[in-house]
Amino acid sequence: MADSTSTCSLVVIILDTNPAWWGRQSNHGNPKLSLSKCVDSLMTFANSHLMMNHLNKIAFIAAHSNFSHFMYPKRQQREVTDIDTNIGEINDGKYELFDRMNNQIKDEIKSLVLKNMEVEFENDSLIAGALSMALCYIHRMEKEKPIGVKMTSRVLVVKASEDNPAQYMNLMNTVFTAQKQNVVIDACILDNDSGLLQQACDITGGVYLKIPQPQGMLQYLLWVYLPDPSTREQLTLPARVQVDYRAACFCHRNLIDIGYVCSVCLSIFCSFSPICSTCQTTFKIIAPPKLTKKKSKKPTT
Amino acid sequence: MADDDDKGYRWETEYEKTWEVLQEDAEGSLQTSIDDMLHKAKRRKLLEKITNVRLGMMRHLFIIIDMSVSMGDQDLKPTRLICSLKLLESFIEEYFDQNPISQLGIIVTKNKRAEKITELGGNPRRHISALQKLKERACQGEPSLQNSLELALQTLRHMPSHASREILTIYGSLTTCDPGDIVETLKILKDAHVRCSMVGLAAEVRICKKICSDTHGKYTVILDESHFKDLLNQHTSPPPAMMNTESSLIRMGFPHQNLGGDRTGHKPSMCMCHLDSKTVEGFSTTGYFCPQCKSKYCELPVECKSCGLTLVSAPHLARSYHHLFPLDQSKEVPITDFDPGQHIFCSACQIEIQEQSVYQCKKCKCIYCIDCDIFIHETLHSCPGCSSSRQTQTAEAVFV
Amino acid sequence: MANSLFSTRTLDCKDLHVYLKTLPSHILDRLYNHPATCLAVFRELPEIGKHYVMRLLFVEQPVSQAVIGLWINNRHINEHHICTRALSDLRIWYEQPLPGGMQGWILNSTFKTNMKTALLGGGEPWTGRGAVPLPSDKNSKDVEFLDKYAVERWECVLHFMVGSNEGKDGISGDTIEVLKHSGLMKLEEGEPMPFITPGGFQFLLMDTPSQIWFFMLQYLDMVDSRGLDLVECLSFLFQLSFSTLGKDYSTESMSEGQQRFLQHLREFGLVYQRKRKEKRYYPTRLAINLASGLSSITSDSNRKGFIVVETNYRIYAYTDSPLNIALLALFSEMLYRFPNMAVANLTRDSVRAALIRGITAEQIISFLRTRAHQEMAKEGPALPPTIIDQIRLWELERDRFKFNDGVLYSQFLSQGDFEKLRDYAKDLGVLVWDNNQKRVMVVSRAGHDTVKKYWKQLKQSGNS
Amino acid sequence: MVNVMKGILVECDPAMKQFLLHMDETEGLGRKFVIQDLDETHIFISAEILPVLRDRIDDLMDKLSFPLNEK
Repeated sequence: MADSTSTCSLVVIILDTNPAWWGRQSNHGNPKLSLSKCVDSLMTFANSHLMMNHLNKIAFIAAHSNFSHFMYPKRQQREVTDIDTNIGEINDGKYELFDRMNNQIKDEIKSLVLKNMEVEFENDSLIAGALSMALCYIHRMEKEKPIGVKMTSRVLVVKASEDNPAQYMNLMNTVFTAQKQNVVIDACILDNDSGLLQQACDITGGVYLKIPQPQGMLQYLLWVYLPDPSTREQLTLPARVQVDYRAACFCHRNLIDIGYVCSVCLSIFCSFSPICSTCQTTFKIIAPPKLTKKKSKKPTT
Repeated sequence: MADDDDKGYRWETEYEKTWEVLQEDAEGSLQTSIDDMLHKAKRRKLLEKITNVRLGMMRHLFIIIDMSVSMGDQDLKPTRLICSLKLLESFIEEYFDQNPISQLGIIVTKNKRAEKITELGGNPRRHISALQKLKERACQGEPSLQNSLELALQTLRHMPSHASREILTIYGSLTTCDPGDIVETLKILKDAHVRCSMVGLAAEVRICKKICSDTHGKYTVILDESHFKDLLNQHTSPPPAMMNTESSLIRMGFPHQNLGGDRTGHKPSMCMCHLDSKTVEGFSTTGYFCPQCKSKYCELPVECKSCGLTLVSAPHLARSYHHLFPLDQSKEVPITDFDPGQHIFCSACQIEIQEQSVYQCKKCKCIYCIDCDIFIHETLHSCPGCSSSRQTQTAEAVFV
Repeated sequence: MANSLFSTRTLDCKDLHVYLKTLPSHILDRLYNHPATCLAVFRELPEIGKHYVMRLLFVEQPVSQAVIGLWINNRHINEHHICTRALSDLRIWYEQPLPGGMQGWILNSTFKTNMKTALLGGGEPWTGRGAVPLPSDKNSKDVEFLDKYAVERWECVLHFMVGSNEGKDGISGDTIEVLKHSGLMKLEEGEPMPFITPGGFQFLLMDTPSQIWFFMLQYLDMVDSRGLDLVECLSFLFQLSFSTLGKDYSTESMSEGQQRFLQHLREFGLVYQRKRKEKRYYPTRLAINLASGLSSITSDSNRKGFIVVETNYRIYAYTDSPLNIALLALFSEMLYRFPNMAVANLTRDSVRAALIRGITAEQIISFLRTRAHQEMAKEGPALPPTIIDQIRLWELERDRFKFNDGVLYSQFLSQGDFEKLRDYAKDLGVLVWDNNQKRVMVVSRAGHDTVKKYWKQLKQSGNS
Repeated sequence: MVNVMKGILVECDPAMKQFLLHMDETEGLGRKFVIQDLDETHIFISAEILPVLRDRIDDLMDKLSFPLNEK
């Protein structure tokens, strides 16, 4: 029940709102999973997380195709407390706090989708930016928590579109920072697998799961992602996925087992070349070790 | 705090009125002036970072720990030795975190002799357990600087030329008892391009200062424990490469980690790093297999015992990228530039900024508060604004 | 073992679980038809129990117990048993055979529907949040005012208990009734005002949320005698603990019983109403912190700590409230009194005086810890360890003796008689102590005559 | 015939038991009160003596401890 120091957990949910992918989903005739259904499941997930413990906190970030937008909790001036008695509130059996949070997020998503109509469509999204924003927010929450409360925090990335390879370095930086701050990164993949997020979950000890049936998304969320890391050891959860950590060489982009690494800029090449293509330093040709003429052994007297 | 060399000694400079730095503000509280002093200190530490100079990424470092009788002194709680060993443990972790593909060895000097505790190796746990064992040993006799430097030199001399060779000495006593002439050793160190840095726990010793300045190292003397910790941390980030370390292509293996499990038909096998351990720890189906000679290891990075190939995984290399592509400094924008009515929020942590100045990334023009700015530059090494907007993202992706 | 003659009854402040288990099942079912209660009960479940409920929330038919057993890996099987028993005790789920004959569990339907309304919406609005939102209150109160009002009202009750008439307006007969019923105060004949019992002192030393929860439990025990419906009051109380501080709620959708209950709450400081007939009320921080009082989390964050304890047994209390100083005086000697600070000395005699009154060392320590000053709480333990140990030693010093009233049986003729009588007393649970070699045993006074009767019987059947 | 006696069972550490026995021999409390010495840590005494015994124990405790801090 309640141990001596009360613990609370913060979950930052990063939703991949790539218009290209969600658009293709909706004109499939009967959409496997439309954006509104996905957001509803996330709302229920967020509500259940807040319900687990009255100190729990939640945050929402939308990773759009060209920017990341912080949706909840909204920015508010320090002096004004957040009693925004907006009239549009439908009063029913729902717990007030959930009601206000859900309305706020729905309005944010509506404005997000309506505002950026004109952008040309990419089919990958920039997760690294949203992740680093989440880590900054967690860093701030860590400082602002009341004394005597132990806070554990984790990030749930709901990803649909492909990886953007240019994000490799930024994502790796955020993953190492998350590992140092022991923030767990979970990944819930709707469509195509993401190698980058596989490595992220493996390094930080999170759960990487590509859900077989997207319609049953809420079921996966409640079963796999709701328990916080300390409870997960007690529950049986899907096994860890096999992560391929082999490096890709910069010249042909294929995974290699043995490669040559430039000692200056650490770029990886699959075969020996005298000049490094990234930092243009010339390498001394290391000739195979010359066979020194074996000195004839003088007969010892 | 640490006086730089050219200004001469502090007592030679004229009289500084340090108490005038703290002025009381309107209501008589010192708080605001303390705040912006802290503020300036944080900014100065960030600006000091020298940029776009070639760094020696592969480092071979020997730590020489003085265990002479002077290390039993209690000006550092509980004794100098135990305090330095504690700080060295966190230094080793930070060192391998910043330079995953580098190596480190530990040498101890007492009773006029030097003794090598651990060989050059890449596994932090082995070094830290060696340090823990050192805690029980007594501090006796006199240290010998020359013997310990020569012992380190013997191994560093054979290291490949592309890797930087460094020695970091924690020196507590004011004397040294050397068999030969230490200036000779100094000449050999210079020819072998070994960089010697020293952290003095007692006072400045002329010979130490000469050794460090001749070999382009850094000689500092500690004031207290927290200063000791700062000085140690300065040695974690890779030093600028010496002129003559020519670069070369190093052959490396990227082993494939198989999670085992009998379904994939992998048979259980012993791993090379736990060969001599009595426990069953190394015996499992999971592990990293060296691509060249298929010997198994449980942790990376490691140098394969049978075929000598350095085994490393992609994230290890990625961990050092932030040294190579450092984030450029953000521009400090005073708050008066924005119209006073509007509330400014930090675009990373959404907090409302009320300090005097705001930080703006040159590329993506995003605004950050002071805490986020330091967090981004010191630990995150990537700007949230740049990495979530497409044009700055693709421009920066120079190689992948 | 019969509890020893002279240890005073320690205050058992039950948390929500224990309290609900004492309620008859039909009341529990009626309780569950309001989202707020389901939410409050859900939050008190063990961690694994919460996940079980969340997993079964959207499942209509019963799930076999074997499947649920598989959800947890076998190293933590005892947590599994603990929470399955907890869930069944609270009637959150109950056993139902599956068509295949296997035993399965299914969530209590009222609990399930109301949990869903709390989570997803639907159903009728909570009392106080009428369908039409309230016109904005012209003289709306801000949070500081509410805090001040709540603390002042609650401290009135505490002042009355301590017997100092500091509290401005006294307190109503109802509250005195509750204080007497709960054993915190006793009324001796011939004395106008009841005086405080050892239990009362222990109550004073608890932190505010637990105090209020304990007080409300006692109030709810007496609620039938006041003609109020227990379920209505309890569900209204839970709603209060889920409301937002500083927001006003309307009273027109409340039943008559709840209105009377509201007036009592107003008097305890859990709710603020400008006038009796005001159509709106403001829940205060005490009501909202009730949730933390339930599970005895002592994060009484709204009140800043004010006690600094030094290793030379000196206590510096940065407070001017006579109540705090009265509480401190319970176990320490007051030395000096300044406008904003009081200095007290923690001595062996002062602590022994408190121990004799029935206050335990643990309560003194938790009192000092929960009210420790921010500076103290910042680095390291809030109290110097030497002080904690010394208080505990003083308590142990008094407890070197355990006195048990009893009857001594000795000089048994045969070992057989002795063992027969001893086993008989042991089964009855009245055996205080026994020693085989010396064939001596002590039975509690209560059990003495039954054992004597049994012995006489044994003797007649033995020699007749 | 089994001997039956009413009284108080005292459970305490051996040192304290010696103190009680000493009190009994020297009749420090006015008269003998120990009915039977049961074992290392238990002793059976008569009920009436209890209040007097408690004060004497408190005195002993006071003698044992020293005033910790001067005013």
